[in-house]
Amino acid sequence: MMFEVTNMAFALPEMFMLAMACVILLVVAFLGKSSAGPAYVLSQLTLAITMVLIYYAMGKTAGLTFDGTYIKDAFSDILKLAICALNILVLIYSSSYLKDRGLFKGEYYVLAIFSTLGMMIMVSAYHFITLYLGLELMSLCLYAMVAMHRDSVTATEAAMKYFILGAIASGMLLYGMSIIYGATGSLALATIAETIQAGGVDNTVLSFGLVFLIIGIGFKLGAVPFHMWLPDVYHGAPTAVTLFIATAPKIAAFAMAIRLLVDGLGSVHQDWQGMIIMLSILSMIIGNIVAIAQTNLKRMLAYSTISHIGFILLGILSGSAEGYAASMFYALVYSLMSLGGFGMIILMSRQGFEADTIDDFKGLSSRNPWYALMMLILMFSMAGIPPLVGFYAKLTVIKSVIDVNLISVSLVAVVMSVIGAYYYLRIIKVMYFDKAIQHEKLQAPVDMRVIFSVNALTVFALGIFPGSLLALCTSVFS
Amino acid sequence: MIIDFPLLSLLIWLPIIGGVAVLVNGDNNPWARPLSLLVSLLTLVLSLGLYIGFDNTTYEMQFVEQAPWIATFDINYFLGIDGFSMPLIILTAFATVIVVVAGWQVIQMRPSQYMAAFLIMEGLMIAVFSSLDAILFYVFFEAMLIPLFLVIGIWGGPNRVYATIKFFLYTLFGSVFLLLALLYLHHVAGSFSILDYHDVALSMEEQFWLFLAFLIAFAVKVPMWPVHTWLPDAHVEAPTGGSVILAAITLKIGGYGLIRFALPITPDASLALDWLVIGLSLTAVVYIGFVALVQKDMKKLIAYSSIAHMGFVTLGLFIVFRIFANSSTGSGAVLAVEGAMVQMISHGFIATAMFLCVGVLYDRMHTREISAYGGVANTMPIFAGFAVFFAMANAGLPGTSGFVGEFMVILAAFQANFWFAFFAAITLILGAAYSLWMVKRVIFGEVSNDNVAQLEDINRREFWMLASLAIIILAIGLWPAPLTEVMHASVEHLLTQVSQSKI
Amino acid sequence: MIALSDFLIVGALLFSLSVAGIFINRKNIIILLMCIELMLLAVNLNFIAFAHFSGDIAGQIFVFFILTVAAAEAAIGLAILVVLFRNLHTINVADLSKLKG
Amino acid sequence: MNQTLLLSIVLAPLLGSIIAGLFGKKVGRVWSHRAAVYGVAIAFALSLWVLKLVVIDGETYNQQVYQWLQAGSLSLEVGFMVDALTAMMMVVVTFVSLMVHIYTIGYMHDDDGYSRFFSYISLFTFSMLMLVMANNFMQLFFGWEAVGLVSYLLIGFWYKKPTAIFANLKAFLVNRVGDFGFLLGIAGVLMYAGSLDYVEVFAQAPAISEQNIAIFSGYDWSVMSLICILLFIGAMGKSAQVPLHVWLPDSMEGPTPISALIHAATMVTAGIFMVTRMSPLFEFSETALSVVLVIGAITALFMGFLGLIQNDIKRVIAYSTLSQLGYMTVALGASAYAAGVFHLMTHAFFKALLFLGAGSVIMAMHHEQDIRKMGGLKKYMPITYWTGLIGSLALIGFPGFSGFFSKDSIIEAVHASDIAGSSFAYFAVVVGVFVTALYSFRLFFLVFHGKERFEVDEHHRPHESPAVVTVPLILLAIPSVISGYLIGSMAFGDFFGNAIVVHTNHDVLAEHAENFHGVVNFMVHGMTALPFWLAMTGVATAYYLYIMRPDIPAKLQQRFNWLYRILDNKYGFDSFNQTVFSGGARALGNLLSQVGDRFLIDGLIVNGAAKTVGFTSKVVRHVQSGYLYHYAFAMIVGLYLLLVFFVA
Repeated sequence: MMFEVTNMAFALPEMFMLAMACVILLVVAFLGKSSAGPAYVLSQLTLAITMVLIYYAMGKTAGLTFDGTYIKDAFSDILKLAICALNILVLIYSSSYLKDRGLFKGEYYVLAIFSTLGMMIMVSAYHFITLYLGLELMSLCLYAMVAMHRDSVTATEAAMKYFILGAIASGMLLYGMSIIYGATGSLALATIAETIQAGGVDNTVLSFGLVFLIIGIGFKLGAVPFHMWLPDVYHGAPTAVTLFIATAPKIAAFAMAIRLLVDGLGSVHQDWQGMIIMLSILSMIIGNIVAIAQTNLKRMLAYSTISHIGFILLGILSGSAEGYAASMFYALVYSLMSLGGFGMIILMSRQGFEADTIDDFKGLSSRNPWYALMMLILMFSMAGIPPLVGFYAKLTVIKSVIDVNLISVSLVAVVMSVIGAYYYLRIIKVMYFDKAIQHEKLQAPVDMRVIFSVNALTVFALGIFPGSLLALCTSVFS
Repeated sequence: MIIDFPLLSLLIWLPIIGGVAVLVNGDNNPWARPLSLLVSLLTLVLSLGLYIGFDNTTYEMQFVEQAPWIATFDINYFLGIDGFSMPLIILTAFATVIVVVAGWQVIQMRPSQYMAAFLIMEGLMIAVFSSLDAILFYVFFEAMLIPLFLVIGIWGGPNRVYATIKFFLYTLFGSVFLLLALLYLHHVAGSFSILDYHDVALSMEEQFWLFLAFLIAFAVKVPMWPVHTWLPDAHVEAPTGGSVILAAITLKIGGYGLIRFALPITPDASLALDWLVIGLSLTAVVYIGFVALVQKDMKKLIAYSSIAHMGFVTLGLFIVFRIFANSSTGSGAVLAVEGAMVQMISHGFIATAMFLCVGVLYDRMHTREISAYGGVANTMPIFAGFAVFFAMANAGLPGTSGFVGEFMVILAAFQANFWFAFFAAITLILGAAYSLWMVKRVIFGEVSNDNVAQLEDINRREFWMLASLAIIILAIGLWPAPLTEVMHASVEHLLTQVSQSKI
Repeated sequence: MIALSDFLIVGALLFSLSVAGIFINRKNIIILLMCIELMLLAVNLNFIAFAHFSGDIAGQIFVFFILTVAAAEAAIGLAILVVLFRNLHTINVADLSKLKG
Repeated sequence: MNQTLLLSIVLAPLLGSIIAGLFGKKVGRVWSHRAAVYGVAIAFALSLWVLKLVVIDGETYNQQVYQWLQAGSLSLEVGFMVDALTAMMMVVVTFVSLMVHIYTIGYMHDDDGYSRFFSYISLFTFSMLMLVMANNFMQLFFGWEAVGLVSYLLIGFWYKKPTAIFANLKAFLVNRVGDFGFLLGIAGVLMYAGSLDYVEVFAQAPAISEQNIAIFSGYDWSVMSLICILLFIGAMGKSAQVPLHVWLPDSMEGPTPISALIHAATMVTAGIFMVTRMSPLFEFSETALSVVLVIGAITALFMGFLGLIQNDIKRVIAYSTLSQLGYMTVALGASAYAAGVFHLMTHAFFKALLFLGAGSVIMAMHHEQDIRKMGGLKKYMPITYWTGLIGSLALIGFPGFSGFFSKDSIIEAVHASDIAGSSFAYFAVVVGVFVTALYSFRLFFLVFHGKERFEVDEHHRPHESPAVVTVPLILLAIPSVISGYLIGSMAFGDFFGNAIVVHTNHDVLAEHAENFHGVVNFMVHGMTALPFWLAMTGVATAYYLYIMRPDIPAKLQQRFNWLYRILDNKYGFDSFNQTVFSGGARALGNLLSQVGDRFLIDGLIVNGAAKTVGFTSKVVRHVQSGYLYHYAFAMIVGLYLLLVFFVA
């Protein structure tokens, strides 16, 4: 019998990260209490080096490995880079916050790195098993991270809700996988795709399974009606963790959606288009409308996340390469914006004070014009006002929808974006038009300030020249 | 002619960069005001270059610049102007100078941010008028809201927050439909160039929906009845400069949009729905005229009169179809469209002047209530002279620019239908009524109270500000030909476009 | 001879039971955890059945992974439960209602 | 005759006005009035020259100065057209204006607004000249509104007086109502003639008269009638014809010189001039002519009645002005345009004279205007007395005075006319003669004769006015007498040449031209005619009532109280306008503003939508109940929906 030498090189970044994760784990185990510092440095190092590895492998030969369970292509490379970059920023943002609340522990970083690994696996998974493993690796770490703030009631409650619902979701995902498996007789996405292409697969069974897959995806993304966990978790979790959950995992979830729906079941696109339309419209409506009533900024941003997910789904449901590119662009842009948004909350928070209600931002422009301006940019960008990058994200997804003649859907989208604009404007209003109620100067470590400014300014710069990033996303799907 | 020199880009980016410079200068920097004045003046001078270098004989776009911007969707940085946009650009540059001068002493809170906002807005608005790429146009069209939103919200009156959010959402609501329309047109035309949109063939149904989208978007900006209610609030709460820009420029963008998009892209739908626009315009003239009559707040009154005057713009633009149907000579239609354009320009100056007059009083008495004044002429004779003059211009007195546009449109309207002219001409009475009644109550009469008694007449800065406007208003009124002849070619072209069916 | 459909029906029933259990039970979080396990078992049954009837081994391998993950999941879940009990002194599902709106 | 000449005629007063107005402070009072007076004097001198060129050398002029605007094939220009009519108007306007300028030096001597006033009246002269010299409708409308503006400024000259600023607003708005029709008329002209140039339009007239327009679907109107009536509405506004006359009496709030210049001699006659200018159009529409005739007749008679009971010296003259304007309009309606314009001229002279005389009296009485508090002024101010007498005689049409000729020619013309309403018009104008005589001499006797009804104290007893006042009186008195002797050429001759077009079928003046054998004959014939005796009766009645038996009027007033009330309320026009139009407009405005804008649009739709969203948001957020099982349930619902819609 003959051996096929699997091409380890394709998975080199993940392997490296795995190794480093173990190293960090050991370090933490040995150093115990004082392990936080080293763990922090090590994990940043890990992420950085991983990025380098990914970057050098980029553009090189793409393909399947590990017996067709694992894929390396432009898509995965870019998303992995994004994930690592985001997490580096997230860790920088969160460090001082964690210190202030006694959460600055080695375990945190171990979990962070492991879940990052999970995300990267999800991105590259080309097989139900790998996908499931990546998903669970990520999710389990997240559950734990949410619960890390042991003495906080809300945090633990959030963790519990997240866990239970997450488990149900992955249960349903698995059920769906089993059905698909039954219908096509394979777990490998490539084979599944071929089998369906070849025909002779019972369409009803397929779409039955599809429903469960969609639920799994919808849950991870946070699409209505599988979004219920999202506001509570975002609200309850320590802001640093919220920041973590709100950024990279969304990209991973988006990758999962693309892998399953496009790479795996792309040929039955018209079967799942309807379902996604339903999710997307519901998300845009519920997200935007409920956000208006919120007084807690974290919760408001959670609902705004839901609405953004609705927009991301728009691109996917269009079923065109351009649409996938558009939603990829949207996902990247969104995670950048929410990074800034939650980053701002962390920035404003102090020892024993969570700046997570909207009123905490009153009169910010007089307290600190620069931060106010940056926040202004972020908010207008989320509202989708040009010349900020959020606008092009909306533009591209709506364009893709219109190009497939789903005018009515696009109509809902734009009307909802107008309603959505209101609550972003409210933030700007309290920052700029209201009198300040508290006058402490904002004290934040310099690295954090720099990162925040860079973050916001990137949003602005991308708004002026969105061309390159768009081109990148388009190139992936062409 | 200096085609190859990127004059338009210069006009767009000079004020924006200047504004940023002023902004980073900081508020307690004495150079903030002089610098902004310098920038705005420079822009004005440069904008005159457009007039000098302009070629009246062609409707083709001039001073064209084109460079790829978002290559993936072939969205281009595509600029150019014709007879419609050029006068509006100059108007913008002029209005900004006035705004800077007007805010010179009045604005003590965050002066540099104030100036910067207006300079940046100037750049954006010039860009709106000169963009020939749909997305580029839309980007500037929306971006313009941000500084205005802040200006009203930060430097505005007591009820500013409500006003500014109302203004923002109102206009945003309108413009998202524009976005859909533009994207759909790209779907059909396969390009984002507005000029390509003009030539693309569209079925009646497509045109119908596109036209409605355009109408919503631009009707809110104009504003046309019944989507006008944001304007009075915004005007009343905005600082003088904000009101000036609102009245002088942003309203014009509505009319400009109808000229640039609705008419040439959806001629058949415009023909089919002209009754709607005409009806709304006449409603604006009459209904709003009566509403203006009873306002107790000077700025509100002027705001409403602006709506009524803009009614002539939309009327002039959409009666052309009836005129074509009735008369043999096309000169009536030309009269209508050019009348609309002249009305836009002249209203830009007159509304500016009126708001400045209110500003002058407000700076002294800090109230806009008509009842708080009376007998101002006794203490401020020179100002009173200006006020009466501008009020007369607002009432459309011949010899002032206010007359020209209304005159042309009414003459044309008669050729469309007697009753159009009839209702439009009611503005002669109503306009005079609300303008002069306000003058009577504010300017004339015995000194009504000690605050008025303590008023001091306008200083040199205010004098030249108002005088320059008075001169321009008079000049246009006495000799509009130089203004209209730059548009002839473009108007003729527009009329040929609207007269050919696209189905 | 038991047909594939029978297995599927059993699987479906188990799955529905677990789902029902999750939103009908309002007392005890432990029961929720058990329901989740049940759900996974339903899935496992499906996989095995399919694997068996299609003569493909991958499905059964998947089951092993699922079992393992389920164990890890249970571990995390119980850990969170412990923390929760420490804070709330109850594991009544209805008491988990601070976060809402 | 060349452009420079005409331009300098219009620009000289404008220059004077600018100097006096903008630089009045710098140059001082003396130089501002000099600037103004010289400006008008130049205009007057040159106008005389122009008149000579037109009348003697028979030149005419019609050229554009510059192109105002071009749109498509349509070109609007600013230009001058000078023919006999224009030349005559130019002379009248500049002459009266000059007199008033000089008079003003005395009358306004101690007013703070001295130079402002001169700037205004010079500006008025400029506007009036632009109006009469226009060669197209656009420029006509410009002058038309410009004189309106100046009249607005001058009525409100004493802007502290509440009555004054009420009157000027009223005047401007009522005029705007007229202009509303006028502008529509112009629009109609443009539509059907394709041009606004007089010559081209008049050339088109026959063609236009053929066409019809359906204003209300189904009813076809003659285009020409529509246009002419619309144009005449403009004339009604400016020339204060019923029902748009209401502004003129109030306009007496302004200083007396402008009452003379604007509200008697020149501006108010603009309507007469305009209709005469448009005679080529009006001739094509008998409907329009009848309308003109009837309106004029009503004004002539009923406004005269009101003159009988006024006690304010200026208002009496104002109502007589209204009535005289009615006479002119009647003449127009009867197609006796020449007679109308002839009366316009004579009236300009004697009415200006009367007003200035009144002003002189008012000065003497220290700005007391109530004639009941005057009397016996004859011995204090002889010049004013004699000039006043001349003016009054001219007004009532005493043979040998200018008014006699013009008025008689009108009456005769109406007598001869046979278009609809002419008989009523004839009755009106004849009775009008008696009324005119009555109120004129009532005024005259009450002011100059009888016993002094004011307390004389030694220090300032009434005295004759200074030379700057009396000289203009004398200078105006002269033409008030002699200008009548031009009747031969003006009314019955072809003085106006082709400036006036009359269709032979209603050329009433031509009929008289035949049996017109010189002035003397005309006078002799006039002595025997009814109007003369009516006038004499009027004078006699006045003498009886106010000199011999001053107690009777009071008795009459009690006896016919109801009649007195009606007249005192001026037939209720003012109160009607006040309540219905001004009140109604404000009520409507409030309704639209409160209900329409605030409640419906803003309240229900705009804020309503916002509230709805906010409310929904508050409701929907409760779905996020916080209970795990609800969350799970939501997922199940989602699952169910997906299965139902997309699988089953």
